[in-house]
Amino acid sequence: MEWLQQLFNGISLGSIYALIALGYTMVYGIIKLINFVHGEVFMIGSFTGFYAIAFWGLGFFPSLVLSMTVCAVFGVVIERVAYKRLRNSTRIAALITAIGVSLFIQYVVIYIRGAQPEAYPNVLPNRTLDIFGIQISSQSLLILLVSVVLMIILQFIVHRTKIGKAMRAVSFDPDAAKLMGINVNNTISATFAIGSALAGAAGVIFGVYYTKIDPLMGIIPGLKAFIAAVLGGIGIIPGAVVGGFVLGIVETVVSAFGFSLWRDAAAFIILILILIFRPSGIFGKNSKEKV
Amino acid sequence: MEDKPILHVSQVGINFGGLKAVDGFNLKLYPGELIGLIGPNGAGKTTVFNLLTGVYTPTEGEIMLNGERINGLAPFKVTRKGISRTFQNVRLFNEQSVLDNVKVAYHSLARHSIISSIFRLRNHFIGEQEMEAKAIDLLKIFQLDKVKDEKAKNLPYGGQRRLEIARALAAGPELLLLDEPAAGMNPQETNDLMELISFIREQFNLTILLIEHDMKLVMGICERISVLDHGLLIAEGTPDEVRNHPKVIEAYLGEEVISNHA
Amino acid sequence: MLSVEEINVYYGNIKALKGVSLNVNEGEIVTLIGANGAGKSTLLNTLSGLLKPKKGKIEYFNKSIAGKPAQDIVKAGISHVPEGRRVFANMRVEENLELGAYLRKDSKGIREDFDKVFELFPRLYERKKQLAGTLSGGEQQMLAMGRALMAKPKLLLLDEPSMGLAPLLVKTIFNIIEEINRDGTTILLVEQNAHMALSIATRAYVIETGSVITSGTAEKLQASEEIRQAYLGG
Amino acid sequence: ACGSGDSGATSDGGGDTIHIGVNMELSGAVASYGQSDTEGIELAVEEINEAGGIDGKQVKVTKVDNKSDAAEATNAAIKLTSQDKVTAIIGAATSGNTVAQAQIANDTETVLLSPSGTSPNVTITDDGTLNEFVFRTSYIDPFQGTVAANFAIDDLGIKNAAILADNASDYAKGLGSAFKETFEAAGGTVVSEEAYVAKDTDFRSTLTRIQSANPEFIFIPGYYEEVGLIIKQAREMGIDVPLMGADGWDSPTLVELAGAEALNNTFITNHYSSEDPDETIQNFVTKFKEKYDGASPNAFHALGYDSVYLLADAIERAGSTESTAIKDALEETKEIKLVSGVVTIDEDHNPIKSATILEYVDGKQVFKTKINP
Amino acid sequence: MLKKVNTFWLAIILAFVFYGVIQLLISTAIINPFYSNTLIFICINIILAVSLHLVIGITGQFSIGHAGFLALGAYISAIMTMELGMPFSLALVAGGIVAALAGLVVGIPSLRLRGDYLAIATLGFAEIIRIIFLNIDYVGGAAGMQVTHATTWTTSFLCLLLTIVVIVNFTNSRHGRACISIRENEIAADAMGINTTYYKVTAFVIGSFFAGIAGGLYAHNFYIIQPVNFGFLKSFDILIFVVLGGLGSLSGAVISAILLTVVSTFLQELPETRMIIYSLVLVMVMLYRPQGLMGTREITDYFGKWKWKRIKGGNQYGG
Ligand SMILES: Nc1ncnc2c1ncn2[C@@H]1O[C@H](COP(=O)(O)OP(=O)(O)OP(=O)(O)O)[C@@H](O)[C@H]1O
Ligand SMILES: Nc1ncnc2c1ncn2[C@@H]1O[C@H](COP(=O)(O)OP(=O)(O)OP(=O)(O)O)[C@@H](O)[C@H]1O
Ligand SMILES: [Mg+2]
Ligand SMILES: [Mg+2]
Repeated sequence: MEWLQQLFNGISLGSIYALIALGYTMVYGIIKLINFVHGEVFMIGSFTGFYAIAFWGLGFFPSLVLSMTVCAVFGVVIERVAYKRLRNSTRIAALITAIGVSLFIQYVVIYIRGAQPEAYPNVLPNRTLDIFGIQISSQSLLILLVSVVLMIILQFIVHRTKIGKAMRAVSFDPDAAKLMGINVNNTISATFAIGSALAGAAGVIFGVYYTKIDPLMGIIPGLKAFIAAVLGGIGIIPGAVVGGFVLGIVETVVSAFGFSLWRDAAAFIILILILIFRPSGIFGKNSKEKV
Repeated sequence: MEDKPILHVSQVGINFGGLKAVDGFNLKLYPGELIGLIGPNGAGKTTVFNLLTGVYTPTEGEIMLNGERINGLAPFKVTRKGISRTFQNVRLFNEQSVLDNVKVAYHSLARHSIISSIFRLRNHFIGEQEMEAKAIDLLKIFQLDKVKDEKAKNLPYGGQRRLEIARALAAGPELLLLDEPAAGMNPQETNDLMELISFIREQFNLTILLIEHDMKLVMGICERISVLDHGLLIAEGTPDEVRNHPKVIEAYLGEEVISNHA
Repeated sequence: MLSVEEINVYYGNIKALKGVSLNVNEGEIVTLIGANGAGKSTLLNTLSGLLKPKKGKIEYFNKSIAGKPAQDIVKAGISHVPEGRRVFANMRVEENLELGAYLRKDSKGIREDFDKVFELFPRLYERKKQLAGTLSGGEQQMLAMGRALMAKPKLLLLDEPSMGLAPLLVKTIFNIIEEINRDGTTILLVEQNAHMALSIATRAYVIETGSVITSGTAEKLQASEEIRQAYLGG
Repeated sequence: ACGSGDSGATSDGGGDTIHIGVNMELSGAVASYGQSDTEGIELAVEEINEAGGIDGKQVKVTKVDNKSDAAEATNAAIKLTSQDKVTAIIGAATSGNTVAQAQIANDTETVLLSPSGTSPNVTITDDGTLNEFVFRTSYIDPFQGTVAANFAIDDLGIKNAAILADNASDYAKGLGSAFKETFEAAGGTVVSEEAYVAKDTDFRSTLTRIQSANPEFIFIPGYYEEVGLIIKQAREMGIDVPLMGADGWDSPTLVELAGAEALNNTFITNHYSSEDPDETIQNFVTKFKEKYDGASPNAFHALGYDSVYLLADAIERAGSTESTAIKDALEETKEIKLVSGVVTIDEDHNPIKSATILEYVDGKQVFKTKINP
Repeated sequence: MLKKVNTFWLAIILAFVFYGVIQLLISTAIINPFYSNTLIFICINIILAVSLHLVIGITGQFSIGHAGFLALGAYISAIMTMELGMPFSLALVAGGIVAALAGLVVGIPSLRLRGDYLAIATLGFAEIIRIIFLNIDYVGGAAGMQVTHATTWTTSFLCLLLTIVVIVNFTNSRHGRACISIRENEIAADAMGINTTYYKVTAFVIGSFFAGIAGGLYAHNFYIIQPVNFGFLKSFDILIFVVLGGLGSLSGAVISAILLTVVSTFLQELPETRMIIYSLVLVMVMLYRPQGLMGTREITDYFGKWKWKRIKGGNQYGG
C-alpha cells in the first residue's frame, strides 16, 4: 500500500512538472530558445493569482483566467523587448539574455515587495479521498487532469491547426515561412502568449496546491521543468508530460527508499542515463544530421 | 587495369526505416581512375559516399580499401586510411581562415603532441611551420593564397567550392570523393573546374570518384561511369556505353538530352 | 506588371545591389543570369520582401511594394522559390504543400492544386508522408516548387531551380516552368544553367557585381559572342 | 567623519557618528532571511537615532549584499573593514556566510555580530579555538534541540519520535542531532530519521515513509518556509501526532502556509512570544508593524533588532568606539533585556538566554512553559 | 622561429613586471586588502572564464556545469590542506587533477549528446557533484568546510598566467584548430581526419583541470566552502563571462570576467538595486552586442601585427 501511495505521490509531483514543462517545451520547440524566463513568468502568474484572490477576492477560475491573460501579455512583451532583436544571433546569446531577464524579473519583484514568501489563500476545497487505502487529494487529481488535457489541446494546436503549422514552419526556417505568407512576428508572439499563459496557469495551480510562493519560486520548478522537457525530448509536447511524470516518479521513489537527500542527484543520473541511450530524449527522434 | 583495385565495394546496402537507400552496390576502383557516379535525385549516390567514408555503417556487404576492410570504421579513421571527400552542400569551417581550413586537414599528417604545443617545444614550431608551408603551397594551386586570411564564410561560392576540394586534398587521400562539385556553377566555371580536376589528379596521383549531374563534366572527364537508380546499380561502363544505355536514358538522361547538353 | 527602378540593397556595409532596374511584363518568362555572387538571389529576396532596399522603387501592378513585409507580397500574388530549396525539413511533404497555401481560404481550389502538384511531381506523391528533410536534393527542389505553386501566384520567382538536379529532371523542371507560364503565371527565373534558361525565356538580364550590365531578348543574348564567352562556356 | 585608525581597527575616534556595517544575504538563495534581519536592524537603528543615538552619536549603517555566497561575504567584510572602516559588522544571517567573515573580523579586530547564525562553529572554529571578535545574538543549535527533547519526554510523555530535518541547513542538522542525543539518552527511541532539502515543495513521499514508521511525535527542525508546507501536507495525509520545531518556525507566514487548523498540536521552542504582553516585546511588535505596513515580525526580525541593541549596549558601556573595548564590553554583557529574552554572553561568545516553549492553538502562539538554560 | 620564441618570452616578462608592480603596491599597502582581494577574485574568475572558453568558445561543446569542477577543485584541495596537512601548492595540483578526471567522465556523454542535451547533462553532473559534497559529513555537509587562508596575489597570478599560457598555446596549434573545426562543423572535421572524440574529451579535461585549480584558489581565499556556493547559478555566472566577452574570444572572456567582477563588487554598495542593475547590464550588452564585447576577435588583433600574433603562430582566427 505504501508503494501505491508513493507511486501516486510521484504522479502528482510529476504532473506539476509536466504542467510547467509544457509551456517550456512549446517555446523551445518554436524558437529553439531555452527560455529561462519561463520560471519567472510562472512566478508572476502565481503572484497575479495571489493578489487576485487575496486582495480582489476573485474566485479560483477568474483568477486563473486573469493570471493566464497577464502572463500571455507579459510573455509577448518579454519576447518583443528582449528576444526579438536576437532572432538572428547565436542561441547562446539569447540564452544569456534569458538568464539576464530572469534575474531582472526576480529582483524587481523583490525590490517591490521583498523576498519573503506569501501563503496562498484556500480557494479550492481540497478533499482527501481514500481510494484502496491510498490518500489522494482532490487537488492533485485536478492537476493531473489539467496537465493531460492541456497536453492534448496543445498537441492538437501544434499539429492540426493552421497556426500550429505556421509555428512549426517558423521554427524551422523563418525566412522560408515568410515566403509562405506567414507573419513570423505574430506567430512567435502567439507562441509566447500560449506558452506564457500555460506558465501562468501553472503558477496559480502551484500556488493553490503548495500554498507557498515567493519571488524566487520559479528557479527550481523552472529547472525541473527544463529537465522534464529534455527528458521527454525538447520541443515535443507529449514528451514534456511524460518527462514530467518520469521525473516526479523517480524523485518520489528515491525519497521513498529513504534517500531523499539524493533525490535531485538521482533525477540527474536518470536524466543522463536516458540521454546516453536516447540522446534526444525519450520521444526525440535521434535525427543525425543528413550529410 | 591489371593492378589490384584500390577500392572494392561488394554487395553493400543500407536501410533507412523501410527504405532501401542503397542495395547490393558493387564497385571496383583501380589506382588512378576517374569514375563518375550518376543517377536520378534520391538514387542513393550521396549515401554511397556516406557509406564509403564511415558516416553510415552498411547493414550488409563489404568495403575493402587496399585489401583492408573498412566498413563501420569511424569517419576520421577512414580519412586517415586514405579516403577524403567534399560535401554536396559545402561544409567549411566558416569562422576559420582559409589557411586554417586547410591546416585542419593536415592535422593527422603532423606529429607534434599537445604537450609540445602547450610548452612551445621545438617540435611544435617545426610541425606548425611545415603545416603552414604545405598549406600555402596547396592554396596556391587553387588560387586561394591571396585570400588565405579571409574567413571561409566570406569567400564567394566558387571559392568555397575550391577550398573544399583543397581541404580534402590536404587530408592526403589516395581516393578523393567529390559530391556534385559543379553544382551552382555556370558553364564557364564548370569548364575551369574540369581542368582543375584533371590537374590535381595528375599532380597528386589520385583516384577520383565523383557524383555530378552536369553531363558535360561527367561525360567529358570520367573514364567509367556507374549509374544508380533507387539504390540499385542499373548500368556501368564508358561514357558512350552509359549514354546510350536505354535504362539510363529512361531513368536519368531523358531523350535527346545530349543535344541540349544540359 | 513588375517594375524595379534603381534599387540599392546592402548587407550591413556591403552594397550588394547597385542601382538595379528591370521590368517584367505579364505572361513573360524573364531570366536573370550572372556569375556567382553577382546579386541575383539578393534581387529576388528583395522582391519578395525578405530584404529591404535602401533606395529605389519596386512597383507591382503600379503599387509600391518596396520594403513591404513578405506576407503582404505573397498575398499580392508573388511567390518565391528560394535558393537552396528551404523546405521545412521536420514536416511532412504534404504539410509543406499545405503551408504553401497558407494564405488561401478556398479549400476546394487548394485540393485541386494538391492534385495538380502531385501530377507534376509524381515523386512527391510517393513521398507525401515522408519528412521533407530526408528527401534527396532533387526531391526537395520539386517540393519547393510545388509548395510555391500552392499559393497560386501571379508572379513566380525561381532561384536556380535546376541546381543539383538530374538532367532528366532539369528538363522536367523547365518543361514545368513553361507549362506554369502557359497557364498564365509570369516567371522571373534566376539560373546558372544559362543555356536552358535562355531557351525558354522571352527576355533576359545579365547581372554582374550588383549591376545590370546588359539585357535584351533571349535570342539576342544567346547570339552574343561576349555572353557566350562569359556565361555559356564558349 | 572617519577617524584615523591605521589598521582599520579603530575608527570614528572623536566623530559624531558610529559607523556600522551590515553584511547580509539580500539576494540569492536565502535572501528572505537576510532581508528580515536587515529590516529588524533598520528599525532598531532608526529608534536609536531618533532617541539621540548612542552616547549622543548617530548610528550610520552601510549595507552590503553578499548574495548568499561565502565568497561575496568575505569580499563584503573586507570592503567594510578596509574601505568603510566600520566600527562593527552585523551579519550574516546564516552561519556559513558569517564564518566566511570570521577570519577577517579577527585579523582586522572588528567586532562581528551575527543575528541569526546558530551553528556552534560561528564563534568556535573547527579546531576549537575562539573567534575573538565574533559574537552572536541567537542561541546555538544544540540548546534548542535539547530543550525540545526534554519537553517531548517530560511534558508530552513521548516514547518514540521521528525527525525530519532540513539537510541543507547546518542549523537544522545541529538541532536534529542534539534532539536525538538527548531524546535517546532519556530513554526514547527515534524510529525514523528523514531529511529534506531547503526549497523543496513536495514532502509527501518522505512523509509517507515517516507515517509508515508510526511515530508518536515528529521533530521538524527547519525554517518556516518549508515547515509550513510540511505541516500542511502531513495533516492532509492524516498524520495527526504532535509536531515540534524551533525558532526557525517563528513567522506569521507559517500560520498562513500550514493553516491554523493543521497547526494545532504543534510546539516550538523560541526566543520570545510575540503574544507575550511584555512591554519590550509589544513595543517592538507595534513599532515593526508601523514601519512595515502592518507586517508581523518573525524571529529573524527580532534577532536583527536585538543585535543592534546588544551592540549599542556594549558600545555605551565601553564608552568608546575602539573595537577591542567594544569586544570586551560585549563579553561582559550581563542580563540585558532584549526582545528575544534576557541575555548574558558566555565565554564562547554565545548568548545565554531562556527558551520559551509555545504551542499553536488555532493559529495563535500560546505560552506553554519557559525553560532556563 | 627564433623571433616567435623571443616574443613569447617577452610577453611572459611583461606579465611578470605587471605582477611585480602590483605586488609592490600590495606590500606597501598602497593597494588595500579590499582591492587586493578583488584582484585575487578577478584572477580566479578569469581562470574560470578562460577554462570554460576552451570548452564552449573553442570546441563548441555547450557545457553549463563548470561550477561542478570548481567545487571539486575547492573541496579536494581543502581536504588536502585541512585534513591531510599537505602544502597548498600540492593541494592546488591535486584539486586540478581530480577535476580533470571528472572532466574526463563528463566528456564522455559529450560524445553522444549535442547542444542543449549536452548542456543539461553537464548541468546535471555539476549538481550531482554538489549533492555528493552536501551529503558527505567528512567535508561538513551543508555547513561546509572551514579553510585557512592561503591564496595570495602571487599564487593566483601564477595560476592565472599558467592557465592563459597553456590555453593560448593549445588553441594556437594544430590541436586547437582541430577543436575549432569541431565547433564549426563536426561532420566535416571528422571527415578531415580529426578524432573528434579525443579532442572533445581533451578540451573537457584541460578546461576542468583549470577550473579545479581555480577551485583551490577559491577555497583558500574565502575561509569557508559550502555546497551552496557551487550551484547552477554559479555555473551560469561563469557562462556569462564567456558569452559576454564574445564566444571564441579568449581576451573577451578575460575582459568580461574583469568587468563583471568589478561591477559586481562595486554594486555591493547598492544592495537593493544591485541585482537589478547587474541583470540590466547583462541584458543590454547582449541586446546591443549579441556577439559579445569582443565578438570572435582578440585584443591583440587591435594591436597590429607585432606582438601576440607572433606567439600565436601567426594566426588571428584561432583564438
Ligand atoms: N538519414 C536518412 N534518413 C532517411 N532517409 C534517408 C537518409 N539519408 C538518405 N535518405 C534517403 O535515401 C535516398 C537516397 O538519398 P541520397 O542523398 O543518397 O540521394 P542522391 O542520389 O545523392 O540524390 P541527389 O542527387 O538529389 O543528391 C533518398 O530517397 C533519401 O530520402
Ligand atoms: N547574408 C549576407 N551577408 C553578407 N553578404 C552577403 C549575404 N548574402 C549575400 N552576400 C553577398 O552579396 C553578394 C551577392 O550575393 P547573391 O547571393 O545575391 O549572389 P547570386 O548572384 O545569387 O550568386 P549565386 O549564383 O552564387 O547564387 C555576394 O557578394 C555575397 O557574398
Ligand atoms: Mg546527393
Ligand atoms: Mg544565388
